[in-house]
Amino acid sequence: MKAGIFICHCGHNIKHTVDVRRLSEYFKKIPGVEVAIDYAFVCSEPGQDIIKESIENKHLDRVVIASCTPSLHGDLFKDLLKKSGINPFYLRRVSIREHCSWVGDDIEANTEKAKRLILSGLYSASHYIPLEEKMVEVNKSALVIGGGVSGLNAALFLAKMGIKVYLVEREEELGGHVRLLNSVWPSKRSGREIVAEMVDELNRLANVDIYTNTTITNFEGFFGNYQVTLKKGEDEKKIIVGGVVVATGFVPFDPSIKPELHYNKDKRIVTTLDLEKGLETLEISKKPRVAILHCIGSRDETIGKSYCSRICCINAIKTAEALKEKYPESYIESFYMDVRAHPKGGEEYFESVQEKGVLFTRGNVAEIIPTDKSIIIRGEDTLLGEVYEKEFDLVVLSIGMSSPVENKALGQLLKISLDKDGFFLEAHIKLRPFDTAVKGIFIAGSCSGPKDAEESINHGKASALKLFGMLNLGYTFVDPFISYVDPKRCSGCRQCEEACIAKAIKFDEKLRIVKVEEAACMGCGLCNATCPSSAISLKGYFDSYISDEISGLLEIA
Amino acid sequence: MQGKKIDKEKLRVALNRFVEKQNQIVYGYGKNGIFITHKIYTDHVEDLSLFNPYFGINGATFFYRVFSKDIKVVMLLRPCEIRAMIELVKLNQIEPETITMISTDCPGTVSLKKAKADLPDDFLEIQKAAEKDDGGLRWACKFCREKRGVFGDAGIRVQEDGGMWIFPYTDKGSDFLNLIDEELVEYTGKFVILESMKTEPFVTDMDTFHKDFSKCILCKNCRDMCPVCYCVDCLFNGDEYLPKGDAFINKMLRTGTENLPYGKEIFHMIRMYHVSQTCVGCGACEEACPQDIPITKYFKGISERLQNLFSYMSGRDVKETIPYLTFKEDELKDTED
Amino acid sequence: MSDKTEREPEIVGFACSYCTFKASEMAGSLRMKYPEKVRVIQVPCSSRVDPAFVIKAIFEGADGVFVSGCHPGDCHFIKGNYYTRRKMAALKEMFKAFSMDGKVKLFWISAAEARRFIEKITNMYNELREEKNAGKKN
Amino acid sequence: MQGEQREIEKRVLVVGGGIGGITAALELAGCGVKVTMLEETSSIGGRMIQLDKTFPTLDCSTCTLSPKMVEVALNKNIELISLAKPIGIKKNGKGFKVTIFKKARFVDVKKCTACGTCFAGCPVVMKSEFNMGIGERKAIYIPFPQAIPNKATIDKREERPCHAACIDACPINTNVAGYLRLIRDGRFKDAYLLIRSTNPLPSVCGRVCYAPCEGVCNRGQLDAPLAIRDLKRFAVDSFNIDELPIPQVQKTDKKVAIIGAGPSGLACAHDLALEGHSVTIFEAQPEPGGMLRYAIPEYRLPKDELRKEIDYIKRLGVEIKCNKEVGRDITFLDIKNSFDAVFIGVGARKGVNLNIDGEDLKGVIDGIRFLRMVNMGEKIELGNVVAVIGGGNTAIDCARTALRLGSKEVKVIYRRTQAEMPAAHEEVEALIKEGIVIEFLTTPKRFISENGALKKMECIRMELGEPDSSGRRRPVEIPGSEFTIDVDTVITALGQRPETDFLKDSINLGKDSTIKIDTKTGMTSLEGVFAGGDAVTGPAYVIDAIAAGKKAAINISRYLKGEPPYEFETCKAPKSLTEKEVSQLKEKYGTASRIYVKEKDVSQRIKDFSEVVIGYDRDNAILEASRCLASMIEGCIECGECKRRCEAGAVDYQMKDEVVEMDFDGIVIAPGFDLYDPTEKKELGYKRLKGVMTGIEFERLSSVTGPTGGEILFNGKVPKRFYFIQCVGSRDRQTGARYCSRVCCMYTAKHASIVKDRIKDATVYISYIDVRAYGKGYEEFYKSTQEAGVKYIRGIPGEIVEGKNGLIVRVEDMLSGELNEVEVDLVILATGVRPKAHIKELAEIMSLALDEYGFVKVDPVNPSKTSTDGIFVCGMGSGPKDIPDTVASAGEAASACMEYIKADL
Repeated sequence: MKAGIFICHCGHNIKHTVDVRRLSEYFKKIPGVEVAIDYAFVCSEPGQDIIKESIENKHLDRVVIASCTPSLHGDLFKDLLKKSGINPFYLRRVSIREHCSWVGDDIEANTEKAKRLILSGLYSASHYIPLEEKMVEVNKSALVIGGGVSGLNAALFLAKMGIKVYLVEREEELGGHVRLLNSVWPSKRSGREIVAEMVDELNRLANVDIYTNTTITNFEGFFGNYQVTLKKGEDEKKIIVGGVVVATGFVPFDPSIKPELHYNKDKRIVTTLDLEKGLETLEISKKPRVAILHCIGSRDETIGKSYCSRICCINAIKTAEALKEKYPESYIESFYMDVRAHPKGGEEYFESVQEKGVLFTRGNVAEIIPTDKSIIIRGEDTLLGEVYEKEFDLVVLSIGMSSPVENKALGQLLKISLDKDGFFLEAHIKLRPFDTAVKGIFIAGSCSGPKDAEESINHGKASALKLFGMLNLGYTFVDPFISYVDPKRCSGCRQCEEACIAKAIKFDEKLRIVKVEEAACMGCGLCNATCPSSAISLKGYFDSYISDEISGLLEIA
Repeated sequence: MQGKKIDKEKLRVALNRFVEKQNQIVYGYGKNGIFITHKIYTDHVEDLSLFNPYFGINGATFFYRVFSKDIKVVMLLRPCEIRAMIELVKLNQIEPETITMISTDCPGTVSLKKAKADLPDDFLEIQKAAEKDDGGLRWACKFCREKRGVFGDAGIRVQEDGGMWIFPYTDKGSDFLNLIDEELVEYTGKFVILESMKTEPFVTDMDTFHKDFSKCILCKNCRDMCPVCYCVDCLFNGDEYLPKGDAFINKMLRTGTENLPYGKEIFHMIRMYHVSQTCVGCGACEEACPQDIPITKYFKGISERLQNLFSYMSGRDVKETIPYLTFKEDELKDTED
Repeated sequence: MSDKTEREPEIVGFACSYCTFKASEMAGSLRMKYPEKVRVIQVPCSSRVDPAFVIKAIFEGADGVFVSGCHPGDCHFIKGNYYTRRKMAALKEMFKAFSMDGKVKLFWISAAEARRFIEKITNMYNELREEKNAGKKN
Repeated sequence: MQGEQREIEKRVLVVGGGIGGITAALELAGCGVKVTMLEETSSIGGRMIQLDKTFPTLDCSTCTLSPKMVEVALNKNIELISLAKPIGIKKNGKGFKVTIFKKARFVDVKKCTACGTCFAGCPVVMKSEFNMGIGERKAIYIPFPQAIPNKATIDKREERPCHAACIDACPINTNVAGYLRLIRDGRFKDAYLLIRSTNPLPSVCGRVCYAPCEGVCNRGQLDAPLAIRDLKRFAVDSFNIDELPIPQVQKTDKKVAIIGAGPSGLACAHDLALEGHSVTIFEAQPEPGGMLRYAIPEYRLPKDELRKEIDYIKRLGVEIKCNKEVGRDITFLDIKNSFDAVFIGVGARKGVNLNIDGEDLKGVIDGIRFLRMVNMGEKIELGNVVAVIGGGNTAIDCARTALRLGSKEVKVIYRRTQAEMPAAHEEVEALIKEGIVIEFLTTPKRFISENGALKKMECIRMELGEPDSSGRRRPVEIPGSEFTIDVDTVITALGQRPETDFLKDSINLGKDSTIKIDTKTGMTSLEGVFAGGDAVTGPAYVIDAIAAGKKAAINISRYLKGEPPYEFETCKAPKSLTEKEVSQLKEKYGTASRIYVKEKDVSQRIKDFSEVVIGYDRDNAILEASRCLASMIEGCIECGECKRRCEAGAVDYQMKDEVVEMDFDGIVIAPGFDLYDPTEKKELGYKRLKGVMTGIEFERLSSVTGPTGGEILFNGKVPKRFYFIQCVGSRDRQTGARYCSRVCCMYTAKHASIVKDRIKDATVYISYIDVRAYGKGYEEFYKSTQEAGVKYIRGIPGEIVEGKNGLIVRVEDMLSGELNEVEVDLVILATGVRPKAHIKELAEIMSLALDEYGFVKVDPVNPSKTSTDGIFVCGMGSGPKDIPDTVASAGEAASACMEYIKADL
């Protein structure tokens, strides 16, 4: 090893409380250290020149820079090493500013601490191996699972961007639930029309293959190269795609789960979705008394659905409006917990329907009693504190969204997780709502939780863009800090495989050892800490690196 | 619980039915001169010792890395050995499909290092001998957590009167029981060994540890003879924890270390952690130790404490996941300091 | 070392790059002070910390070791810190059996919690210092 | 496969650096598009970075967002321009030509290392926008530690009205504007530390400096100059020097000897000690201080004040050896040989002779000697009539001292007129006030004795002739105007010269025994030997001596390190205002007369040697300091402190705002939002009642990155009773916002749960209309907040009034129908979302249609499509959204933009 140590004064910032001169003198005497220099601003251009010259003239093969914290300066020094002709992963940064000169007052103690810190960096660096950022080719094709508005928009976007798209839909027809809607709020256009436009556009594009009535039976591989088996009837087809957008949507809550709602037993009790088929089928008088019940299948712990379905308040308002329009003399009363008219224009919509004469009563319905004449509804008005009992001719259940049961199987196949409600789990609820833990697999629309049409479109396009960005490169760099298996050391116990969060470790049945799917590895190092013989280890954080770093910090030198 | 009442002969017949077939073997104990040791029966079972008063090595140590599916094996071993086998199955070191593991109630053992010759192989007699000569019982056995044959595919249990029963625990176990000419009946009797032993959480301190291990010569026999130390290449063969050669000289120069062998505490502590969830407390390590260090006291004590943390018991059930490989979101709230 | 000088404990910490290490950087840039015998090793995720490192550090002279990661549920690698928690729970139990409670600690410190970082390590330092110097008297 | 990223040769402009803009930019850059991001403030991060935690996971906002911000900084496809905004857009085919206004940062981002030295020294304290005004920042600042770009910014808002001539006039360039600002702001300790950072003897200068700064003070052109020296003294007096910490310095192994413990020697020693050198001072007198100790009378500079200053220098490690006269007790060469460097600051202590008859008479005494004797406490009989000859400060000091020693009649004899007097004019005024007469245009001819003692002095009148070499008109005797006066004692104070005989063999000397030095480096003809002060220049002022000592210290240190000497340039000449400027400033700021410092009454003060100047009280000091023109402005006053401190040389006051034109193929705007200002809702008492605050203010108060470090404190105490009010400025026709702001329900629940988490025994109420917990995990969060014991009350309070022990909230619970009065400590208003103020401006230049509330109008099926083709909007720009929705909409906007620019690829 021929190491060069460069100690930065950072003006006064380090020099003020660390005896940098003493450090450079000290390190000059350490075996393996070819150069030890302290300099005012190592990051400045002259500072960089000193490093470059030292590397070139003294043929350094390790560079230890003791300065500010490593997260500053980005790739500056790495690029410098590259420019100077040595592997950039021979660089070691040691923080003696944020972690030393700024956090202690005593020069003696700080200097000693800095010495230890640099020493441990040096020991650690002595084990460094050259690393390479490996490139893997990426298939410019995508699988979109689900043909609702989310999936359609994802497919449309990707296809327009020149990506080969396979759109797979379980049902016979594309369009998902939006297709069933009479009018889509707030545009008030028919769902069929909106969907038809999208499907037409999709059909015009050459690079889209649409598979309806199709399911996915097998899924293997890693980002850039997923092998997928599609099944339509008895036919199986294998395709290779670079990445996936999952947009499997939701299923409407089935109120017959709650027998007390008498759904499916009494024709006068219908759901909001039933009414989307049109009000013509209703057998009611011109002056009907209608009750609309909110939160059916939402915010209901008794059936394990504690979440809010986000869309049903607006649906309820929309239904009330439609009924009021058709039956101007009707009496409509809506029973709610909270009116969540949060979407843009929702509040105004809510007000306008109230102005049209629809009553909103706070308080959930306790009992529904169908009689020959009418349906009696009992409950408590929590605003007035009164118990009411009212008669109605029609009861509309504003139903929520449930997760499709198929999510579970699909999740296992794709190795993506579900949340407690059976929706797909996003990598980060706030900032990475489309990402999953698996590279190249994105989720969009209601499959990750209830969303309205606008939000689903947003999701479809946004997740498609993310995938496009990754596919468009044509290749992917495998982060060099990924796990690596020493085949001679591996005992094939598969502990790492079991623990691996990214599911990037595969067992080779023949050799009885594991191997790492480099494109999938996230680089956390959990496998390394799990393997008792460190046969699998994380590049950049090898046992030897950390182990000697510990020694450097503690040894009395 | 349904089982079959058996005796040695009935078992022998059944085993012979099994072993007579091509590529089918029985693994158990048998007389080997004046001692009883592990023995393999390839075509006929004659002098099988169902119970073995001697402990030399853990039987699982031989039988790990059994990957061939061509040969069928029936094993009749002590609970600690079957538990080690089960851990090794979890650790993918054994392909269990063709292996039927039968655990037998264990009367306790004496160390082969210092045992008398010609001890009996009958359960109650061994027990009596052990009671008589308490000092003969190994430490590991004295504080054994689980001597009942309740592990594996089937278990052989001993009644108070010395009668024996075999109970199937899995389909494989039932298959073996089918070889025995006896009806399955509901068991109502009372076993000799009734329940597992509760031990106090192990506590020691560093001074005692240093004292006990000061004799260690770092021969690593304890590791080599440990049934659950399964790695093909041990971490301690590298320089990270036990530097050798140049690495050692460097270390010495850097730290002024003078003591040899260097790093034995680190070796034992890290190995203790490594086997903490898989250790079955059999005491094979101590048997292997040329320096008579009370290794088992530490390894068994620590591993039991650490397993209790996750309500885990090594070798209890092949379906249980080793605690370090899984987690619950809502647990160990007080781990954070 | 003479009897009069107070002995200072040496502490080695393993800090996750995504949270605690960031907090330590922030503590630095806010010029918060902490004992210089506390030194931090950066790891990509707390789950990279092999308990063997902790053991090694203790036997090479550290008086205390802490492992610090993101709060449960916040892991950059989604679940890594849950594994850390299990391993550290076991390791702490082991140290407890050796009557070395308090030598190993697990912290959850997010990137914004510079103050918490300082509090945690200073407390640990003070505890160990007390213990170390109390032991000397006996 | 290619090694380089396949670029899409398209450029997109992203306006706004909040979470929406960041997401859009990263997404586009991820597709290989070149993105330019404009952010109006100095750092990206937007509102989200101000948040402490985000609902519903309560994970830390900083932790989740700052990696994204770093990504923006590191992404090679993103060019981040902070402090910039678009000011004009022209359609250019499918693309756009955008005019961008770039505000000057005044800090070179390439050089700045974010070390923070600059803001530690900056004297201008401002409210921190990041902390919603709850905390403070400096005029040069980094808004928060995670800022991107993490570079300092100078908040310079207007040009300084004056030229800060004070700073240029001061030989040591004291940051006068800076410390006056700090005094104005009541930050006296900071003012002291600022003064102290360049002046090692501030207490001395606050008393006896001749204040060249005041002479040039631009305010003087308006009405009267600032009382700079007196204000300095005020700052010095308000701080106890014993509390000044001893900085830790790295010791070098170099030894420096200083000859003379006068102002130049002390200053030099002080600065060298701070560099880590060992310094030994050799002083001939029994006590250190030089002229300060032995020439300046007690009533001007109490010895105690001087001693304190010198004690501090001693505490820095400087050794002062008194009673060691070089040339007498030790040879110069001995010193030269046993030290690595030498500084000579022996001053000019030898009086100049008149060279007239009778000068050696008893009763004729040299002024400097006279003062020294008085200062040493020796008893002197002066008699009743004393004449002091000379017109310098020494003459004045002698005269006033003589008066205080009890002489009945003290006269000053000066050969020119008052205008030519070198003494400080206020000294002359004080002298006259004390009843001392000055005989101008008079000079002694001879002293006449009687019985060997002085009795009379013969004088002659003078008139002024041609100017001499000093520029003053030469006095010429008027023949025949001789006259005599009776005197008991004559004190001659005609000037001094250095005593440098001990050097004459080693070093080249100049005129009047002064030491010759290289004026650029301060070194004498002998290598390693430096000199400065009166010994070089002949008699001058304290501050000049200090300056000389400081300059010498710099080059001595460089010499010891083997570095080439620093060549000092002559100071920048102080500038005056033009007449036009004067009249403009008068109009703008009016005039205000100087507040004079209090002095002791004349009749009292001449009785003893107690200090004449009493000093300012706090209020007058602030009042006087606030006359400073430089303090009239908001923001940076260009005092130069940051520039002086920045070792990287990053500060550049000369930077100018720029306007550039750039071409783009598409535009995404992420303008963000403002929050409703609830002041107009009088019944809620915001800004009127203490304890009523908005949600975002509470956010900063509770944030771990906030001013209290996460401790919830109100008036220094932990509040226990909280009342949150939702829908303030949302769903409210009165305030013009009928819409729901979508975030307030949840952030209130978040605040409530944070309160419950941190203050276990807190009572928390939340008033609401509907709880809109519609997002993923929100309902569960709402539930857990309720379970934590937070009380939800349906109904919005009608009124908040002040109660005995806090605030009283009057609310009708719509569920129970009861009218409640709840007493609480804090009321937090969950204020709703408003369109960003500058959205109008943006809409105008981009021809975007806005909706009735002022959000950007979009089509629900194409949620980012604006009325201008090619411009897309995301986040709160088109209406209220929470963070996940903003991220989704930013992704959608980016993809729509991508489609737009890709269409012709």
